[in-house]
Amino acid sequence: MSLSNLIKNWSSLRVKRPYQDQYKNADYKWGMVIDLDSCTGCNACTTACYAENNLPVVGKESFSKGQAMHWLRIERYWGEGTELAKFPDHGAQFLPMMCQQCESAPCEVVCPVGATHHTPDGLNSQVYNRCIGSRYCSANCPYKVRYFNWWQYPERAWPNPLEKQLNPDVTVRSKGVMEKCTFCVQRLTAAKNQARTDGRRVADGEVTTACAQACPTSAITFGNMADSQSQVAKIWARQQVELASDKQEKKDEGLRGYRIFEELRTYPSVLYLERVRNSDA
Amino acid sequence: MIDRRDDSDIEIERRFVPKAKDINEDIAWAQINKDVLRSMERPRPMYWVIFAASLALFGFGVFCEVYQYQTGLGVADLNNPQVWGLYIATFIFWIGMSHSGTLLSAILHIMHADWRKPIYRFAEAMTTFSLMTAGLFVLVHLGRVWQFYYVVAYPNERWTWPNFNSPLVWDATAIGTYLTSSIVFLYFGMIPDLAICRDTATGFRRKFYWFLSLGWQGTDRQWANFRVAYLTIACFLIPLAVSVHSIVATDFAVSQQPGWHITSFPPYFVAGALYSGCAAIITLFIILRYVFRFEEYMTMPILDKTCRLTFAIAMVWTYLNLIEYASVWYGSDVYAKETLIYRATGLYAPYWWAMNFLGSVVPFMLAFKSMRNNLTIMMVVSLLLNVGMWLERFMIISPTFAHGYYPWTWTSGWWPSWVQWGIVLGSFGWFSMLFMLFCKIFPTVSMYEVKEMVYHRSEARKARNL
Amino acid sequence: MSGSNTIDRRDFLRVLGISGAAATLAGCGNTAIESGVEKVQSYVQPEDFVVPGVGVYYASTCAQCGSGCGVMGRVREGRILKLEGNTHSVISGGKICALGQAAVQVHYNPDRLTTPLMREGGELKPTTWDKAMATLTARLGGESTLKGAQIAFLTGEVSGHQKALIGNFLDSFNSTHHVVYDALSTATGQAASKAVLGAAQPLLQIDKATLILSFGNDFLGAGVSPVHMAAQYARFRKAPRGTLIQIEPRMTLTGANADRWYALKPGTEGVFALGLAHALLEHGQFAKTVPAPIVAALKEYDKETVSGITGVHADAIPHVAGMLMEHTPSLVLSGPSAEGQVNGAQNAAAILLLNVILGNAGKTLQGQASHPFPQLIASAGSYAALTQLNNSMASGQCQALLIAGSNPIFSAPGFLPFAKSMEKVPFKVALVTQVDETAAQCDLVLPLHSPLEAFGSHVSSYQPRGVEIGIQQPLMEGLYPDTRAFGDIVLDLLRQREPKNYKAFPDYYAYLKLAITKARPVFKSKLSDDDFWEDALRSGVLQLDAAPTALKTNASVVVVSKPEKHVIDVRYPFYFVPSVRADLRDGRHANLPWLQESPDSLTTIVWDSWVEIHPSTAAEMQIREGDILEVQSASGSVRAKAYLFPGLQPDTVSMPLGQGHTAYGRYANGMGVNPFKILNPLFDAQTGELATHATRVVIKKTGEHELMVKDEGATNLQQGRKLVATVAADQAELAKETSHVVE
Amino acid sequence: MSKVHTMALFNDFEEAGNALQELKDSNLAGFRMQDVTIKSPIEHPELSALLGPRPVYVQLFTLFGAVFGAITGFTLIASAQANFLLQIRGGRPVVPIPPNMVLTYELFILCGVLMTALGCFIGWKLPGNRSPLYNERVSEDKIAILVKADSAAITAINAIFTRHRSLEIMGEYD
Repeated sequence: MSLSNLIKNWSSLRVKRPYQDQYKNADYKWGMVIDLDSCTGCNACTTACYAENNLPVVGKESFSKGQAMHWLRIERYWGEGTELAKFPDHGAQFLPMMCQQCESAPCEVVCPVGATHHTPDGLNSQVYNRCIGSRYCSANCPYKVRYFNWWQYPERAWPNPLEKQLNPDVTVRSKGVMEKCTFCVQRLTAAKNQARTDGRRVADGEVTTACAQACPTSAITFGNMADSQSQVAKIWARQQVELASDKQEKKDEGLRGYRIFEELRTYPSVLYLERVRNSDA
Repeated sequence: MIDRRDDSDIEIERRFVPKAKDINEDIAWAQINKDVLRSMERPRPMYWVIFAASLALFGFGVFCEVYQYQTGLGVADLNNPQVWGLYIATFIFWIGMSHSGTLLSAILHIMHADWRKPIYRFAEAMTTFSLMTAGLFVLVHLGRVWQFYYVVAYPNERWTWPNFNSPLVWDATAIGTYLTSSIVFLYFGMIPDLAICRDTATGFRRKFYWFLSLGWQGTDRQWANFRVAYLTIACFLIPLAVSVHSIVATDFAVSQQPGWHITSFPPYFVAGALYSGCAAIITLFIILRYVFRFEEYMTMPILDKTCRLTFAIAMVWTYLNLIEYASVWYGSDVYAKETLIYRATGLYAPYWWAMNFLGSVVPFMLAFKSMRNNLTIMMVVSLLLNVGMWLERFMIISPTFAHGYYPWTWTSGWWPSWVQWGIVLGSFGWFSMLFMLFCKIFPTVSMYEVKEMVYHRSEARKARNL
Repeated sequence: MSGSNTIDRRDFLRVLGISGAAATLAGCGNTAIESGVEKVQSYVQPEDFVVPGVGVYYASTCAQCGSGCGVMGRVREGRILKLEGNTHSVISGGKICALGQAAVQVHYNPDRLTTPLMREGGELKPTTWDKAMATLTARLGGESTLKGAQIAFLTGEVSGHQKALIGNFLDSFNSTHHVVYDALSTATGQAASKAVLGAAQPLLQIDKATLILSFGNDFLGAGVSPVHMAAQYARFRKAPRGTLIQIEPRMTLTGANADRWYALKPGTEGVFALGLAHALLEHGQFAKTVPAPIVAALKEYDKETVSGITGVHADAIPHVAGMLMEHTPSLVLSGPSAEGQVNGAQNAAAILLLNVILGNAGKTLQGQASHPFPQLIASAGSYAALTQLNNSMASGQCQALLIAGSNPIFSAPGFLPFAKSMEKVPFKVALVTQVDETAAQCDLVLPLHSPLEAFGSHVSSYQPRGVEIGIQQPLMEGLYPDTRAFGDIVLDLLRQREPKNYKAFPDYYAYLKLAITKARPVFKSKLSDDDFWEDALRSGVLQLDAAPTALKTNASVVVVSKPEKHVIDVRYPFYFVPSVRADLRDGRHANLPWLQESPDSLTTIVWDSWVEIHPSTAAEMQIREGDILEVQSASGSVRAKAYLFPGLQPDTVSMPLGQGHTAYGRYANGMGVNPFKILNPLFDAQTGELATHATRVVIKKTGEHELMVKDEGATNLQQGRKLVATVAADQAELAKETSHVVE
Repeated sequence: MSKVHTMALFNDFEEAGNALQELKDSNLAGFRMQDVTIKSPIEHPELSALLGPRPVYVQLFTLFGAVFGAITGFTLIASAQANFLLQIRGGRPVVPIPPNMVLTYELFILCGVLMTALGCFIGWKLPGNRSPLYNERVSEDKIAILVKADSAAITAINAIFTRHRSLEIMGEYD
């Protein structure tokens, strides 16, 4: 009976997340690292994302109205401040931006129907068939990485036989639902199921996201942060970035790791490594 | 005390009522019934013309919605980050509109301010209908309207519930409660008048009113229970009304966006709501006074009081508006400050300045008696005030989307499509349609309370004369 | 029918093919099923390796560009769903670029040609293969009397056994006219490289360099083998982190990743390079590296003169020279913007001379390993070849023209009357997967298998390590019954020309298999022929370890003329720099929706063409973004929206190539304009190659304005947010970081 | 002895008041003050005061409704949250206090209002408090006094009414 459940587990129901070592005993906590010094802005990852996740091509008109559906977009900035220099002497600044899978996600709180919520393995999931399209999540997302199906794309985005390319592991979203980067959850699920049947945990490098797999410079690293030996876990540790902290006290100098909008206390699961430039050049 | 005056001439032309004259204590009660019931008689052609117009407007709105439903929200030219556009802005506008009616009526009722009596009926009707209009926008803005019931907490085998953390769910609950209570309040206040209608009506209408008046005969027992119940509901309604718009404010205040994440939003919203509501009351007051020849009941002194009240509220709103700017300006939230500056200087600057002018400067017209006495000016002013209030809502929504945290998604230009405008206009059609129907089916002036009013006043006068 | 293995494979593909229809219901919103277009069928005894719901990977080779990356195709229920990099391939290193990803859209393109077309009464009409082949054999079959120059085969960059087959086919006419045209040809650079470094296509050891000085070489974007280069670049950026200096008139993707980017006037790269050479040679240790006359001639290249000509600040020359001296080994590269000039070869030579001076040859520059099958290596395309073809057509000499993988009517410059000359050819055949502008002018258009449906082999002209032959195998059953493999068609003709040599090969598969297995000894494989073949298919590559060869540098070929300023033609005040997008290239990929919608890396514009103009210039001319400009050269004019682009030499305007198709399917048609058409007839003095970057233009405002369709929002700056943080190299402890680059 | 009704119409409250006063003082046999009902177009507390105490119980309903609404509101919401499968959202506790307070508050008011209305209806003895005699002029401006008494007393009562200038006397005569 629900009431007894409420009373029995009251204390556990009152826990706030994220907290220190939240995933210490968990099997999985998916995380990512993006090295902005390696990223060349070549768009391989974005195209891979289109291919893997059945992203619709919206066409010129819709794109011009700002209705693009790229879960993963590469932003190009010409400077940190508000003034444009005459020449970009140190090149452009590329930023692959996708859902940051926040541990304390602003979108999750406001969804009226709980279509977006946090999974035990630390993903910010989006349940398409629960979504009613209030777009409150997008309104409250500081990164603006949630994309809404403004049109009935299944009817217009894949003229025959393009639909044959669609990935059967990923649903094609109908009009009126919100969608976003899922860390290629279909791949994760498959790998987890495989591992479960073998009675083990998913090994590091066994599964990765489409973007990370494609990236010609391997700027993107993906993996299981609950496994301290995994590539991502090592990098996070090396960069001394604490998942559950909103102010990173770093012991060492010269570390490049940072999270975007840390001060908003969204606790993103994506770690960016600062872009490096030779100032003498 | 009741002198039989020959009132054969009232049917033909309006009696002259001097401007300053308040309601006449010696007016025959039968006369009150006659005058009010007359407003419910067979409408004049002009009524049908206006009704047809609003019906057409509503029809167009429905067409736009159907088109949007079929094609997807893309036709509204919404985008990322401009995800809400006019829909939510107009939603807040209507919610705000709904506030004065019931809230003022309740407050004044508790305070025994008898000048409320001739005007509260239509004000409460206004509340109810603007709530029903606001409700439409909640549905209209959904991507999948056909799944709207997911927001309702109903038991199901999957153990899925709405997300009670979401201000939208609070909204749904609050608005539901408010609508129900408002309707109960409106209906209760009407029962004695419905009895009057029953007693005068014939045929089908008689049956109709007979049913609605719940066997009211004005017995002492009925009056006693009625008084207590009505007062209690009034007491409930005051905090409720306040909570409703505070909750609408939390839709924004609870979210994290710059320009929304502001502590003073709830009172700010409530003030804005009362403000637009009062303005709307003035508008309808003037219209009804003219159309139904209610000069004797909706007297200038009452309008005067309403105007002064509106002015006071306008100043409260202005104050809250300014401290919102101030707190952002002196606060350490650089993003919020950025957004504020953007509002004043960016793409939306004209609307923003217009909003501030209409909201804070125009109401000073209400400060002058000469202005307050001029119905035409008051009509224009009240309409302007509501334009300003609509702009306020628009200025809350769009600029924050256009200039939020994330520079990459700053929009350089965004304008709603005709579909959005169509649905917004449609909502006005829908509202006036409902209101016009109400005026013909129910008494827009509370007859029994006007009687109470004149009775008590004449008693008081007698007491003075002794 | 063919050998036993084939039957297996074909059977297996057929099985998949049937299921292909059934499987489409899984993903695509069920429309096709509901509408009854496709039937759901159950597997009838599926092959044991075809598990419904499980994706299987098959190795193949990417044919999107000439790099020959090994790829893995994910096949599920008989449909190829996605391509990934093939870890066996040293070229791709298990990675893949946007172009490669989009290969599936070549395959599934809704505008693909599904039946042969024949010209009847002036227009192309669908016809049957029998009719088509009958016509073809009538003209080019056994009875054909065409000789030598009367027949020509025009292709894009083609390699492997397809190339060999084309050669054999032309041999049967005693013709040598295999015309390879590449609109983005690097022939000039290769010539210079051959002269100075002794190798047309030397190996670039980017990861070994500590400093890269690139004159407009876009090795990360539209260069040769970008995926491989990107992997090298990643290692180059790891500790000890190398420094990249880019000098070019218009910022390329590589330039966007440079530590330091210099804008200079187009065509003056050579001058700048010689300026550097001069600065270096003032230091004794380099004195011996170049002949005395050159050293003497360089005297005039003092920094002021150079600065005056190139428009780069005078201090830049000693600074860069200093960097070059500090960091060894370094690597100096020349690129299209330097080579596509009237003095292109000279520029390139001057740039490469720096490598000689700095002694990079043998360190960061090496010769490619000698290839056992040189005839399979892709031959470099050139513009000269196209002009020759054009002349022979115009003179009426050319009687039959076959075209595959090339679209000159779109990509040839406007002043070259290619279309008109083509009309003079009585018999023109195009072999295409989708009709393009050139095919639309042909008399016979044959629908080809997509690269994902056909067998083939690829040998890139750039072999990063040892020797790699990429094997291309079908990843699924042909989508359309009426399409055929390129190889099969050519083979059919050859069988008619030389029955005795070719009757042994029922189809291209058999031909390829035999060809590969015959090469087994070279790869020192102990396997049986069949196993060797299956193994090649499984891994997708044939590899041979071979050491890089030494380079024989020769500085004396560098011509050092007197430095002189450009003469400015007042009527055409702006330099015109056509930019090459890594995804659209010369426009052959403009029919792929993913690439059309993937924002251009530097401008984030989609689905369109644009004119890049420097903000300062735009301010002078009062041009705002979205203003429609007319860009007019002596040879023509195009209109496009203005885009304010800071990565540009202020006297320069730039337009991207690849857009402006008129007959290339729904996704390409009407998108943007084609800047190829306004290039001036200017040629490199030494090689006679088209000087693509030498055109000068005038900008006219039309007064019209349109919204720019781009991903970028109202600002292109970070506005004080910490989005992309940048740290100085000496502040970052890269050495302590765990490198995770695929080796 | 059978009880019958009689009802008199009065012009204003004074006359009606006097009539009532007299009825009260005249302790007629077969007539009780409880059986008197006033029907008036507006409420007139002083007049009804003459009828003696007639308590109203609406507030009790209100109280019950409010309390019920608050308690069930919170319990239902909290237990629903506790059993929702997709629990964790934005790192907030599964059962967060502030949102639940808001919702509890709304339900507290809703139930309060509805119960008040219900209470009032019960107070009116709905459905079917059909009083035998009614005059439509009551809803206009007249005050009516309805009396139920032994038929013997009726004449006396009517006499009182007429003495106080009642406009009209209606009654059921057997």
